[in-house]
Amino acid sequence: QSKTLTISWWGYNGEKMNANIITPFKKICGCEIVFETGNNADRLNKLKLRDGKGVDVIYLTDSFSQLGIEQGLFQEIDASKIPNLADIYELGKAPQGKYGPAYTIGRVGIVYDSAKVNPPITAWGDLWRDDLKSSVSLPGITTTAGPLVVLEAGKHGGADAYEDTDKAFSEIEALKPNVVKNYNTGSELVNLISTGEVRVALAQDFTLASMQAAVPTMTWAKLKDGDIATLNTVNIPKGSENVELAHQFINFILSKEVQQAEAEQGVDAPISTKVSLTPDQAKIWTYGADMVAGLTRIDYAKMNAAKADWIDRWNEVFGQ
Amino acid sequence: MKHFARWGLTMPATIAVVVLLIVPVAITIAATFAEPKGVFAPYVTFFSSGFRRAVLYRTLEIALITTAISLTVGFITAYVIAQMPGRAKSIMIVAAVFPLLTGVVVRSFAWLIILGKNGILNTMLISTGILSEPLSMLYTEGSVIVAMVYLFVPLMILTLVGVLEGIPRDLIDASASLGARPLMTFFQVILPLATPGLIVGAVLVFTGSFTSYATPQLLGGEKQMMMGTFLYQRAMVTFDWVGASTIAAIMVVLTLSVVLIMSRIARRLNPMAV
Amino acid sequence: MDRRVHPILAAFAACVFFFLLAPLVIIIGAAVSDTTYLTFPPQGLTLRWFVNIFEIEAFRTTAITSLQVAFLGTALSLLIGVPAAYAINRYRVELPRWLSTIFVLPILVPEIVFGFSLMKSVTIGLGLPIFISLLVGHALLILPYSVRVVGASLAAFDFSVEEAAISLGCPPLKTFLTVVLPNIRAGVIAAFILAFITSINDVSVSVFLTGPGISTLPIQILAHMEQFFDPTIASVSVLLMFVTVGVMAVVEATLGLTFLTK
Amino acid sequence: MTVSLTIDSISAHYGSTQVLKDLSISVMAGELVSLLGSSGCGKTTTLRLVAGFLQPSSGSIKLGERDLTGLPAHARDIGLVFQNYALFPHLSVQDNVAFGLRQRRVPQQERAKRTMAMLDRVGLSAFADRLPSALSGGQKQRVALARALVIEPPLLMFDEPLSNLDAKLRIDMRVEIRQLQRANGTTSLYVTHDQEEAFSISDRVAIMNAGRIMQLDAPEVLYRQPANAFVARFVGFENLIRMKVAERNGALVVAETTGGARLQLSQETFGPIKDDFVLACRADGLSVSRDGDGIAAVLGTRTYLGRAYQYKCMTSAGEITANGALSDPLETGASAVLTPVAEQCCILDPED
Amino acid sequence: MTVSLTIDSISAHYGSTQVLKDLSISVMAGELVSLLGSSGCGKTTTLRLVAGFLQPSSGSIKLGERDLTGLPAHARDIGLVFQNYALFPHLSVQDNVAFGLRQRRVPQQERAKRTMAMLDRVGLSAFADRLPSALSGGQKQRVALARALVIEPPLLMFDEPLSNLDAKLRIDMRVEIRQLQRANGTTSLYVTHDQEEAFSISDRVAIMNAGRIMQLDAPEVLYRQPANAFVARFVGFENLIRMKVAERNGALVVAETTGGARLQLSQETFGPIKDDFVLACRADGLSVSRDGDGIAAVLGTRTYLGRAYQYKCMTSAGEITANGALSDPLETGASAVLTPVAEQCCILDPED
Ligand SMILES: Nc1ncnc2c1ncn2[C@@H]1O[C@H](COP(=O)(O)OP(=O)(O)OP(=O)(O)O)[C@@H](O)[C@H]1O
Ligand SMILES: Nc1ncnc2c1ncn2[C@@H]1O[C@H](COP(=O)(O)OP(=O)(O)OP(=O)(O)O)[C@@H](O)[C@H]1O
Ligand SMILES: NCCCCNCCCN
Ligand SMILES: [Mg+2]
Ligand SMILES: [Mg+2]
Repeated sequence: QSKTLTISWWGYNGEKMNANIITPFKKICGCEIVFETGNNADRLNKLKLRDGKGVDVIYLTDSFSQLGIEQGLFQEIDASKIPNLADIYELGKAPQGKYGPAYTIGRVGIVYDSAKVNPPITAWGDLWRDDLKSSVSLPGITTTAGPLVVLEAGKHGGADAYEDTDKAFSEIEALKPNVVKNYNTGSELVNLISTGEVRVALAQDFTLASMQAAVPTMTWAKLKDGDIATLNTVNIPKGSENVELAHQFINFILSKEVQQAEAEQGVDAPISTKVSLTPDQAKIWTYGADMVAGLTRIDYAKMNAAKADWIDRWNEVFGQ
Repeated sequence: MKHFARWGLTMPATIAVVVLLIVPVAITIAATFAEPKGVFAPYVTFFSSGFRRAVLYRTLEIALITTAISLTVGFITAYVIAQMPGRAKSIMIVAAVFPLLTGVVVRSFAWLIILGKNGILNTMLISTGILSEPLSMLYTEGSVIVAMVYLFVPLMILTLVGVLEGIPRDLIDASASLGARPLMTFFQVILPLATPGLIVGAVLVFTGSFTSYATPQLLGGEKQMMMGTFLYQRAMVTFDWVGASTIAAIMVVLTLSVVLIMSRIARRLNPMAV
Repeated sequence: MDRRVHPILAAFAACVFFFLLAPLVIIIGAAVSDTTYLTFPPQGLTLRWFVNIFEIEAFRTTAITSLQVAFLGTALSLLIGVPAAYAINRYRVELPRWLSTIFVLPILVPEIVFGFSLMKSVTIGLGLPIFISLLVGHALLILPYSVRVVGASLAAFDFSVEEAAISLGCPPLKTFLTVVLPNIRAGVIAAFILAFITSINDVSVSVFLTGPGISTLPIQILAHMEQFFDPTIASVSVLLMFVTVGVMAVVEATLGLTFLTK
Repeated sequence: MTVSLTIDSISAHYGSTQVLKDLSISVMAGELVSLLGSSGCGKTTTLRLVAGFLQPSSGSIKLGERDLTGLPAHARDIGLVFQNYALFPHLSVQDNVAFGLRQRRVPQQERAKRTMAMLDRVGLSAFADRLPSALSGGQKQRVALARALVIEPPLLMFDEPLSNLDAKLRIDMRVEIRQLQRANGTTSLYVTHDQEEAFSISDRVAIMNAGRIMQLDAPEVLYRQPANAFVARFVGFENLIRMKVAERNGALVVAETTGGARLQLSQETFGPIKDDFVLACRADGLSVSRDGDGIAAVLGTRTYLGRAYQYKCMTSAGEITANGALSDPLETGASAVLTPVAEQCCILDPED
Repeated sequence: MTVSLTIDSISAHYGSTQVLKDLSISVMAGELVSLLGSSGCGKTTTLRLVAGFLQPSSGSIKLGERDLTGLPAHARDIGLVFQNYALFPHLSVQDNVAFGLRQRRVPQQERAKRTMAMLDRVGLSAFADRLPSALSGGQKQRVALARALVIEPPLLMFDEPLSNLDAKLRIDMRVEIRQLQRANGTTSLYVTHDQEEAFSISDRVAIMNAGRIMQLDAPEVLYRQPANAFVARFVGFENLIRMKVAERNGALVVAETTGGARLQLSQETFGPIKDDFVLACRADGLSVSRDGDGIAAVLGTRTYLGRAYQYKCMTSAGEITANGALSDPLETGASAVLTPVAEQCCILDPED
């Protein structure tokens, strides 16, 4: 009886995942592969209800994988079983302690319609500009990028959002007139952009292509204070019954071959330093040592601790 | 034998609800009374927040308005459909079902196109000179209600057509022959006789709109936050199931009360209504 | 009740239908737009978003699961719900009033909490297989339609007709099937449609009841939308409408459309 | 406010089947006219047309000077007792009866008074708070009656309003209806299948057949001198005997049945007799005696009627039904002689 | 398969109101018994108990040797004609009638044959394919009748099955019912409010009042010798005159009303007469003459009955209803004398 590896992930782009990862990996491991699909929250909640059982590998964005770690749902990784770790950017190797590595990298920044926003946006603080009244969409506080707004608001007010939360939220209050509506999903953002409801958004880079398809003048702002890094991680839940296989799988997806294929086909930005892309292939990704070096890193442990309070305050600011 | 019929027929469904719903949900909600800070601590916390109370009132308000509008609009439409000859009637019923087949995301996109700043309605109003500036129709309580009514009117229609068809023609004739003008016949005969359907529709719409979260989030935004969204945040984002269960318990008590009040009103209109 | 309708009412109903159907034009337009995002009016015409549904394997498998769950779940809920609705109306005097109230609970408890509790107590607690708990969860979620919508039709049913059948030697179950059911057909069909659609659209409860290897179409659609913002979602809606029209055409050809009403 | 009702050559259809054909009836102000006719002949349909629930395909209906055609049902101010009662199931007996008064904005107090008074008349005061579903058939029917009577409209129509009542109650109700109708001068159209009821309650009776009026006359006239064989049969002339005059002897006429039996009839009692005629006799109109002049018969089954015995009699003119006295029962198989009794017989023209 | 029906002291309640009180009826095998009683007295309730739609609170019901109590309704094999018809709205006339045969798995061909034959009997062959909603009241009633008759069960129950039919059809149907019932030896319980119908169709008649049986006897017995005042009134003794014997003269008795009017009665025709008694007379039982021996009266309103005139008469013993001959009409206000006719009168014990 062959083993079955159960993978929990989002579930989009199944065809490419099959071709690039699943089929070749099955050949290597001689095992069956089964998926559990859904968004971060759904899958992590279910994993918690199952007390960390039922899944061998779980894909999450970094804020949720941090949550999983805090809930004690994952086991530590045996780095020795993942030789390909050596080839990935430093920030992805052990982003949340001894738990799972990142397998792709992205960034949060500002996009704007260069045809309508003048002068161009060049810093986080530009979001507060008077000429952007009723032009902006922020990510909802419950999304990956939402809490980053709080951090940037703190910075804009000259404070640390963790230390002086009041300051950060008074800055958000000040930002409110510029906000048309906050979005909760990528598709919602794209709709807001394509219908002209908003011209400026704080967004993750993977939405850029779609926004540009709708409004070709959408531009990724070159922020002098830098974009923020987001990582998607892979972890092994503590109840995994195929720990060996899980390590083997993680090692496989970090391999140059997989990373190269995924990047070329527009699935995920590479975290492997071995991948090389043409400028055209690279333009939609967070790619290259320079760009990676310029990214700000988030302490998700700290952020998750503050999040419940932030959500309440955020609700009160935007809900009145 | 008779007793078996009475209770036996309801038994499978009753057991299903008790075992699969009441007990599991009671267990979940029971956790809210086991907080270290005190038996009712989570509830005290909830109600001491002005913002939370505001969300609760808003939710109640939106659900009640949605129910009232859906009830009226759905009833009148169902009434007209019920008078149609058989074929036209069926086609209209099927047409009414279509809105239910659309996913929440595309549906909200459609309303974005209609109600948006650059939307069809604004464009029309401006080009006809009625407006000089686009109106902000989206992200208001109104847009949430419109979108929910859109979803619940078909449900009302579907529930009511059958009930209205079941009203014997003779009773309407009898009413007319006693001098009741159509409007009076409507209020004194058709309406009471339709209450079994109306109450079902009202309950479905009220509970549906009271617990909804995707539609208010997409068309109302955070300004129109409702209890469902609130609950969703607690449960799915912060993993605070106690907080979420507290909200759920409050919602259940409230909706149940409203449902019971509705049933009471229905029985006053028609003592035969269950 | 074939009668002339007051013109004001007719005009009102026409407006309601405009209100209900106009947004569909936008959705249909968006579904055939040759763009990678939703837009209206459509820019260019394409059917590739429809083709997409059939080409992506995850859509196919989850659609099958969704259809199975919706059909079986609706059948299950009618199977236990209709007898309850019948008893509540038939023995109106003898049965307590609260009995009908407990059958609204499944839609009254917020879905997430329902799904969460069900997963905790039933799927995990009782160790039910995923498909079974998904099915059971859906059947329960849509039970209110089976009980209450069918019940509304039964409220107008003249039970002396049932006694007539019984006095002619027809056993109770057969009486129900051959005499009661045909006369409450409109209610049962309405309940079926509402239940089926609720099941096939459900996300919140399914989120908890799906698991490794088993997912439903709405969840798969949301997954797709994590990464793609293209009109596939619109074409799924349109496809569902076409399927409905197709089903109606079959009903018309076999039973006649008037079958749907009284 | 006493007005006449004029139904002028109306036709009516359900879908494509014609139910009424050029039907005309006029009811004078304050008059009560009964419609009597076999099941399915169109009585209910006629009332529905007048009430406005159905539109005639041609013809007109007038109440006094007012043309009802085109007037909506609720504006016609016509009381109607429905054949199937059509009680409002959601309203108590009292509220059912008060319904029409409420529409007329009769003040609450007077409404309650009139409602209770009417319930009293129909013997249902004790049932005021019941729902119709908890009533017996006859009780329901009386509620339907009370509901129409209490509004005291200028035109009342009754569709077999007493069919589910026992004999005594039927007579009581009949008297109540007639009293109210007279007192208020209410023009009334009354459908019944009970001939005695029709004859005792009506000023005039219309005999209907297959959507047409066969005869519209005062009860006595109908009863004694039906205009045709249909009406004759309907009013109880069970035996229609085809005859030919064989001899004339001044006022006396000797006529022969097709079977050859001879009868002597006087034109003084029967009126003028043509050569070819039909002798119509009720069962009571042929006395059954052991011997004498008349049509020879052999007696068949005997039925006890309460006030008499009824015999099926085999004669040369076919089967004849005749009644014999209680005091002198005859046995099946016995021979007897049937002699016409003038008051219970009449002379008709033959129809072909 | 001819069986008897024994209803043994059953009581029945709707909620907390008692409707039947210790009611017993036994119907012999092949017998037809009618229930006659005022509106709301519990006739339909009795049938519903026998049919099994209602459970008695006490007492038992037996069909032959079989105890019906506890047997589910569908297994009782009893045909019932519902007072409100209860036709299947979704089935054609034909399918309504064939329904019971289908339950009995009668093969398609025979089913169609029997159904059409029965429709023929009730005169509805032409309506076989109609839905009930497109029928007149009387047509519906005949479908209900046909539906129960066609299954030829051992026990048939009829709840006012002919109430909506015209006189002629009513008699035709009555004859059909009786023929079928006799031919099949069907034990039958028949509810009607039409006394003539009850008397002519039944082997025995039960008079019911307020949930009790007042008398159960053959029609002739009931008609001539009612057991008590209630039954007397019910079977048409409209006048109950309280009397005391003043003189006895062998078989002859002179009795006096409370008002002092005197009458001579023979015990040979009236049977034994006690000192205190009630003279019960039908309207036909008091002959109205201009003069002679009897109770002096002043005539009130006159009603035409068809076969006679009916007078309300003012006498010293109260208001009395009496019939007078058509040949000699008397005017309102005239004085007259009322003389009892033995066959239409009877002697009752007084009740207090
Ligand atoms: N469902 C019920 N609930 C309460 N009381 C009822 C119910 N049905 C009938 N009754 C009462 O029981 C009594 C007997 O009713 P039943 O129907 O047996 O009368 P019935 O003799 O058939 O009268 P009718 O000749 O008017 O049809 C009536 O007084 C009636 O009001
Ligand atoms: N809705 C209908 N559709 C078609 N035909 C109908 C409809 N209603 C009645 N009819 C037919 O019209 C004719 C007249 O019906 P109507 O009800 O007027 O009869 P009626 O004289 O009242 O008879 P009854 O004494 O039996 O009540 C009947 O033959 C009946 O079958
Ligand atoms: N809401 C978070 C969705 C995460 C989707 N994954 C993004 C991967 C980028 N290639
Ligand atoms: Mg009729
Ligand atoms: Mg009855």
